[in-house]
Amino acid sequence: MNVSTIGEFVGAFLILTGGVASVISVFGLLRLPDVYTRSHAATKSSTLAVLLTLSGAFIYFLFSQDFVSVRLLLGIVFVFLTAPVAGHLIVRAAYRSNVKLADISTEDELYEVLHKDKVEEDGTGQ
Amino acid sequence: MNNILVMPMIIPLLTGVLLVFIRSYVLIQRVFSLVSIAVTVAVSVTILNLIQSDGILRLDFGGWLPPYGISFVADSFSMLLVLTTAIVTGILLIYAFSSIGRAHENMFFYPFVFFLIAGVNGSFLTGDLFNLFVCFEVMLLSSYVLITLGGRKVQLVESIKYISINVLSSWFFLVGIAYLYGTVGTLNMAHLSVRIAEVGQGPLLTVISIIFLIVFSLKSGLLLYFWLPGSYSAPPTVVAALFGALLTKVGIYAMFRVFTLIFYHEPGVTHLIIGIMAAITMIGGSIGAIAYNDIRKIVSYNVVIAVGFILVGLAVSTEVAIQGSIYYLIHDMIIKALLFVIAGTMIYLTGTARIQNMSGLIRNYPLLGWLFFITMLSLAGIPPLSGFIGKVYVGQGAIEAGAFVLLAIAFLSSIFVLYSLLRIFLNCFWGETIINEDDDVPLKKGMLIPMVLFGILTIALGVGAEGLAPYVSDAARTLMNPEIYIDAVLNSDS
Amino acid sequence: MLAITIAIFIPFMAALFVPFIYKRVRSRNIGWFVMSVPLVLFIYLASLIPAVAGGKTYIHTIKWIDSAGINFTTYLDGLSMIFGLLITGVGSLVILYSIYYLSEREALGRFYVYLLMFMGSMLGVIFSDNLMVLYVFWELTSISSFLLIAFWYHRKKSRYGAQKSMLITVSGGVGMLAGFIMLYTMTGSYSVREIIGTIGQYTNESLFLPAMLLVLLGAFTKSAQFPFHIWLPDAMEAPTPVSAYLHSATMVKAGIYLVARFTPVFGGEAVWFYTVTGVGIFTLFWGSVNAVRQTDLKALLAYSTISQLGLIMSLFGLGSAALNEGYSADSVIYTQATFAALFHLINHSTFKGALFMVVGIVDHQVGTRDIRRLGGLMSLMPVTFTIAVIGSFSMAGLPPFNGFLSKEMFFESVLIIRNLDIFAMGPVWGSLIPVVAWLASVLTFVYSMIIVFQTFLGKHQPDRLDRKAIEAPVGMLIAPLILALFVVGIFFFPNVVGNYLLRPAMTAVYPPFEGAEGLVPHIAAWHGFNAPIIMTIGVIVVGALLYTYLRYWRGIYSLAPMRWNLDSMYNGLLTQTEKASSFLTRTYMTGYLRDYLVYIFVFFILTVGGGLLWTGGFSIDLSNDAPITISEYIIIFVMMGASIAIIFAKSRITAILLNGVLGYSIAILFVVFRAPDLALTQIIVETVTTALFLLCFYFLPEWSKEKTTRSLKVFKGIIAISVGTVVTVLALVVQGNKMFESISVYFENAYELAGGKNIVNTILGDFRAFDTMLEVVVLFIAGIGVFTLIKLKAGKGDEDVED
Amino acid sequence: METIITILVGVLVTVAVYLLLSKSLVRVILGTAILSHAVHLLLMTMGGLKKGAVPLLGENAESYTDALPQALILTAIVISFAVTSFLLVLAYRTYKETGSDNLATLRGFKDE
Amino acid sequence: MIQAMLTTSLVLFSITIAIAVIRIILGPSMPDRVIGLDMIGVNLIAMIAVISVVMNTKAFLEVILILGILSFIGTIAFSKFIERGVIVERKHDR
Amino acid sequence: MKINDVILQTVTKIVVFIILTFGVELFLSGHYNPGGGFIGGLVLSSAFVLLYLVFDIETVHKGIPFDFKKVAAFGVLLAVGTGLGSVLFGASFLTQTASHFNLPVFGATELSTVMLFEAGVALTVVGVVVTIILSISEDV
Repeated sequence: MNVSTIGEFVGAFLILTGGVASVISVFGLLRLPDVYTRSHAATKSSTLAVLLTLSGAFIYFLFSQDFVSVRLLLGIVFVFLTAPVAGHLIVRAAYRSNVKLADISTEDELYEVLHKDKVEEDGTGQ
Repeated sequence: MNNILVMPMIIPLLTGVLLVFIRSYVLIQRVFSLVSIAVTVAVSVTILNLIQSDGILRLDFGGWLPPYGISFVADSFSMLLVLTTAIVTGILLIYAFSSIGRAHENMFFYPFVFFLIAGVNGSFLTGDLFNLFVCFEVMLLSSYVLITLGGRKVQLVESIKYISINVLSSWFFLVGIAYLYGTVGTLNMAHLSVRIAEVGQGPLLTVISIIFLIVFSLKSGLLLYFWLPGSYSAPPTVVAALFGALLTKVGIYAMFRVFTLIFYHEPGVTHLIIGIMAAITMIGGSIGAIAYNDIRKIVSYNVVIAVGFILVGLAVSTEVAIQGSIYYLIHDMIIKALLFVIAGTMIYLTGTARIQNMSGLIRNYPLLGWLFFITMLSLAGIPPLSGFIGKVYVGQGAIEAGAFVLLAIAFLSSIFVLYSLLRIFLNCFWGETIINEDDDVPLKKGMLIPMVLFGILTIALGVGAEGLAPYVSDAARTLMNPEIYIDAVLNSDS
Repeated sequence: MLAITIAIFIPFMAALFVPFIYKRVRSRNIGWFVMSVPLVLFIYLASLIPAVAGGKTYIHTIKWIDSAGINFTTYLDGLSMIFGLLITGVGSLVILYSIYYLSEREALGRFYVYLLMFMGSMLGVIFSDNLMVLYVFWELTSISSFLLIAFWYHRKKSRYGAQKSMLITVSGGVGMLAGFIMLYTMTGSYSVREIIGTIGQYTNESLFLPAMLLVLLGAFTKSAQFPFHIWLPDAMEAPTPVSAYLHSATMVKAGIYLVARFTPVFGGEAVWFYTVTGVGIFTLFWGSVNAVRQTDLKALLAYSTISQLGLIMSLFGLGSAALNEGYSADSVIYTQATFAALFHLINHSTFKGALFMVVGIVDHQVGTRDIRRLGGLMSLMPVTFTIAVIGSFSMAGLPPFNGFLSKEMFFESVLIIRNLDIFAMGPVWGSLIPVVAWLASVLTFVYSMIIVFQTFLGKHQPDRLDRKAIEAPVGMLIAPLILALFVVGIFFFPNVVGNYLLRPAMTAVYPPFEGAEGLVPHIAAWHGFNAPIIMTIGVIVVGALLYTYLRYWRGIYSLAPMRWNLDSMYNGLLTQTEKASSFLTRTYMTGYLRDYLVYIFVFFILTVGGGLLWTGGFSIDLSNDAPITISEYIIIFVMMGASIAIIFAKSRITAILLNGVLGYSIAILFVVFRAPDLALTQIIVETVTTALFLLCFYFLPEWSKEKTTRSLKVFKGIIAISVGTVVTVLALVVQGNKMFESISVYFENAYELAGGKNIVNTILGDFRAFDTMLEVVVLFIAGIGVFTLIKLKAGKGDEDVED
Repeated sequence: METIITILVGVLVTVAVYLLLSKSLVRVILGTAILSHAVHLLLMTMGGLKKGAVPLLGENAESYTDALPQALILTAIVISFAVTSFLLVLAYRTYKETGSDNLATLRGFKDE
Repeated sequence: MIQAMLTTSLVLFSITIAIAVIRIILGPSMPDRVIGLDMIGVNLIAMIAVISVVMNTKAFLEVILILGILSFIGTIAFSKFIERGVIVERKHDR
Repeated sequence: MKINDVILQTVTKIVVFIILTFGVELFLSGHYNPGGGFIGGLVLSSAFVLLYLVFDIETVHKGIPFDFKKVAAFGVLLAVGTGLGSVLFGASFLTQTASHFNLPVFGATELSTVMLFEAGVALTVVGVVVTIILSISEDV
């Protein structure tokens, strides 16, 4: 067992972890009660999953081919940068398009803020 | 290496692109487009004569020999069509100057026409099946735009059908290419022919050939023509004339090319089907032509009849019949353009398309009336106009091959053509003059001149048919002997 | 001889000049210029008579479409000489007549252009040796006739008549064209002379009979033979000079000419004999029956023309029997019929031309042609009356007019035919022909009498006439007088005609009989008290009785079978065809995209799927399949699921999302298939497409639930599944039948050849750069197209024309 | 692999055809989009799947997968993109002009 | 061993995708579906990475990056559509 | 309701830069690696799409004031022009040539007409995609 094999193994292991994380997160997507909670599962844990996988792949290539893949790194950065924003946007859209919260939700603080806003907006001629 | 071969396609293409830059200078656009068409005509004539002296010409793009690269192959058949296309377009452009309107001219009308021509000429010239698909798409996309240009309700509604059906037919084309590539592993038409001849056109290849038959039938309006009357009666006159003159012809060309060059081994199946389809097309077209009182519809169904008639030549597949088809093809391109232009002008003058609402036009527009009369006779194949010689040859071919049913239907259909147009002539041009001389719409010179040119062409083509004879017989000979074509494409010293 | 060729073109040339001259002259004097044309030609042709009578023929060829065997060959022999003289002679007289007949307010320029066009084409028909050139002129005569009939195109009836004649004659012409082509296919020549020379070896060919029938179709339609005669009465809407010229003297004789010309080709065949004779005899009979009931003088003359044409036609049929066995002393006797035909042809032109002109004069002078309003004009228009008597009596077959001579010969011929023992001619059929011929002659007598007596005798009814009846101006009377002189003159000097005109013509019709004894009989007014003269007497007696008691038996015309009318059949056929076409076309041309797509798919399933089944026995060989992993299976099933779900998607966003899933999954399949470039492209294109969908959705309504019946859904499903299955099965078959290595191995040397390591990219950028270039153009067109589609909107001003 | 992909192609075609036969214009357009997916896969399959390495010469493999169909598909993708975008715009222009996206009512102008 | 791990993770990712598709089909709300698509996009990135590892090729690394970018763009487009219907605004202050 | 999504806009500014760079890279490396004119062009245009999505037409137009129709037309001209260029040199239409140069900054570089051709393709793609999106969006 030399260094490269170990490296490859680590990479593969990270990938496998990513896979498991992704399955877990998708169960969240399947089981959770409303958009907001599902979005939590989808964007947060699956981002983790993909990060794990990409890092795994990076490490694998690093060790098996001595290849530093700038693209993979960029990809990691990218997913890091965009996935949360995407999640944010969806939830925002969901809220603005009046998707109901799950029945078990207890609070909706934004509701009042928005409705106050609305009055103001009308005043400014929007 | 014959770079001149690409010119009939590249000149229109470049013209189109350059015209985009000078969009707002209408006058320059007009002059430029006429000049470029003139150059195209000159180039085509040059190539046509080159072929007579040097045999089939070939241009390998990028210097890659067939079957690996794409080649343009020009034989008499394709060049005749290219030449006719250029001439017809040139004349139609003159008509467009005075009829299409500034709004269209500013909205890239000329570029689209030139792209259309580029696509059409490319389809005539290419020697590669996939490139044929791409050229088709160039042509189709331009036709999509042209048919919608102006955005009237009718245009939009009809174009949806036109586009959807053509998208479907393009899809079939790709499917056919996929299958063919899967079985034979090549795309060059000559190479395909060689490989298929080598293994024999088994049932599988025959079935694949039927897919191509469907594709080209859809494009040419053979049997699957139902999209045609609607979409050809929607766009402005010039566009309709371009379509009527050119678009179906490309499908017909492709059908001739493919079924004489590649899939010619099983005429008992493929050519029989073509024959049956041609017969039904002629019947359907004839029926349609007399079913309507709308000039545009009548005229469109006449396109359908002609398609059936031309393909009788392919169905029969004797050298004489194919000669006839080629003559008829050239004739039809010219005369259909004229027919559509006249019909459009009539609608422009009267503001209606219904024959009951027009009458006595000949009093105010005598030249228009007589041009229509000539058109009518020419379409019916009455000598000595251009339709005659093609009709004779096709008939002769059908008789030689013993296809008497086809012969009967083909000849009967020309009577239906006559009748359908006679109705227009009798009702619209003759009869009491409804509009009096004061409030009639003046017929612009710019509209009349192109019509007269077409009229002269059809007479000249009929009387001077012998002038075309060497080209046509060479074209037919090449089509009937695929090895000539194959040899020209696949021998590598050129 | 070039002059003959030029002769054909002189009228056309003149026609070109007429409009210019007419612009200057603008009066009826234009007619004098026009008249000079046929007159000169007539004189020229007449000058050739002696030579032709001496057996000389003239031939001249100009190459036209040499490659198709179509050359401009003119040929002057006895047969064409007769016709040429008729055309130019009657032509001159008709133009002379028309100068006075037509008012100066009419579009005289146009009229003479048509007339000259017609004259030229008619000369073309008779002088052409080449069948195709003959056909060219044949159709030109139809066209000029069309134009002349509709000379007063603002009249509905004129247009109707023109349309009818055009349709019928052109249809016949088209059939004839097919016949000509068949002849060419058999003999390899379009030249009549060559065909006559070689036809002997082809009589057993399968094309021989159809060719014959088709040529006859052309002849019959042109010569208004039953049942194609219906156009002729309607053609009488033309100005009377035209009727006199085209529709009695010349154009309708083109069919006769054709039959005569082709007698050496087809003559001697039983089918030819029976068809020509039978149709001719029946037309003779039917025409005379119908003529009697007419009240319009011109219509009466039209039917009488039909009848007379039938007579001539039948004579040619009878005469063809002579050719059955070649020349022999026995068979030459049958040529009498042809001789009679040619003779009657000339006679008919003279007396019928005169009669038409008379009717024209009457119409011109009193404003009506209705015999119920006419009567008692004899004293008011004595000259006209005289001419009418001459013409009618000649037509009725009375001496001392030329009609008597030819009618006698006709009777003789039909009697001779009883002796014919070829063509399985039994005594019944043999006797039927004379009986019918005799009956028809009786009726001919009756209507001839009607013309004379009901117009010129009886009570004059001035109050029912438009104008006061006075004799016509001299100019108008000259032409019919000349014709009347011929009518009488020929009776007294028939053998001049026989020797100088008919002899060479007979030689032309019967080449094998050249110089034979008895081919040109001596025509004598009195030839003994024999069967024909008895028949003639019978005709006169019975005819006179019938005429006297006309009003008692006229009632039979209103009987059911007589009302049965070919005209209404023709009209019904047209309207029914139009209606049926309209119905049929509207049934399948629904304008609904779905229907059209269904047609396409059904056609695809039938041909391709049917082709698969029909040829059958395809091996589907899956052994070459690449391995597949579980994850790939899952992805593929996901795709299937997603695609099927699209059908059931309730909102368009869901559908687009699912489509996006499909697109992305295809990208991953591309990855699996080792196509990185494709995967890249697919992903980007998919995203941009989705964005476009979303952009457009803003403007489009949410898609509504498809409200369709269950059966429609099932139907759609069946079509969809069948198409899918056919595509799949065919693809599987192709999988198992890869016959060649792909050419793409070549591209693996991309680096050496094109200096690139990405094979796909080198293909796109170098090997098949042309595709890429065009593809860019496609994209460009689409881009600009979208721009124009959005920017160029239909303004209020240019709405659709009324639909 | 080829078999299952071919079947997938069949399923896609079926779905697309079903959509093409709809009344709604958007469904039809979607149908054409799916049709093009199907034919791309078909072209790919016809060239043979997984028969070699990625067609990049730097990869140092003995054999490469068939690159020609890939080039063709690339062209086809772009073309179908062009057509689809045009069709989409046409659809919405038609809707704006006629107020309907229902093909059953967009039958074209009546003659009589 | 490594192969097995990689294959397993591939299967896991594809299962994830399958479930996400189920979520897209079921909905119930639009954002749910968009989340599903986003999830698929992200997982496809992972899958492609694994496939690259399995095939031992660098050819697909561009695809990963592109997919990252474009699933982001797609999500933005969808959420904007859901939020306001129009996804490209003409003026700044709307 | 204003678009006031600071998070999105901030991230976009960075991301667009990355995409543009990457697009150019893809375009340049096309001959050896996956990429090329098409893909490069598509990536570039997707960057524009992103800009339009996040900002608005007016703002973007201030930053990039091109007439994209002209850009597309120029692209086509370039693509066709390279083909014609080879004709001028007496080679077949669309013959591509390449030669190696030693450039000061880039070192040994291969410059080929393919590059020009691909540049034309890329420009067209960018031009067309943006034209389409702009045309539709402006038609509100």
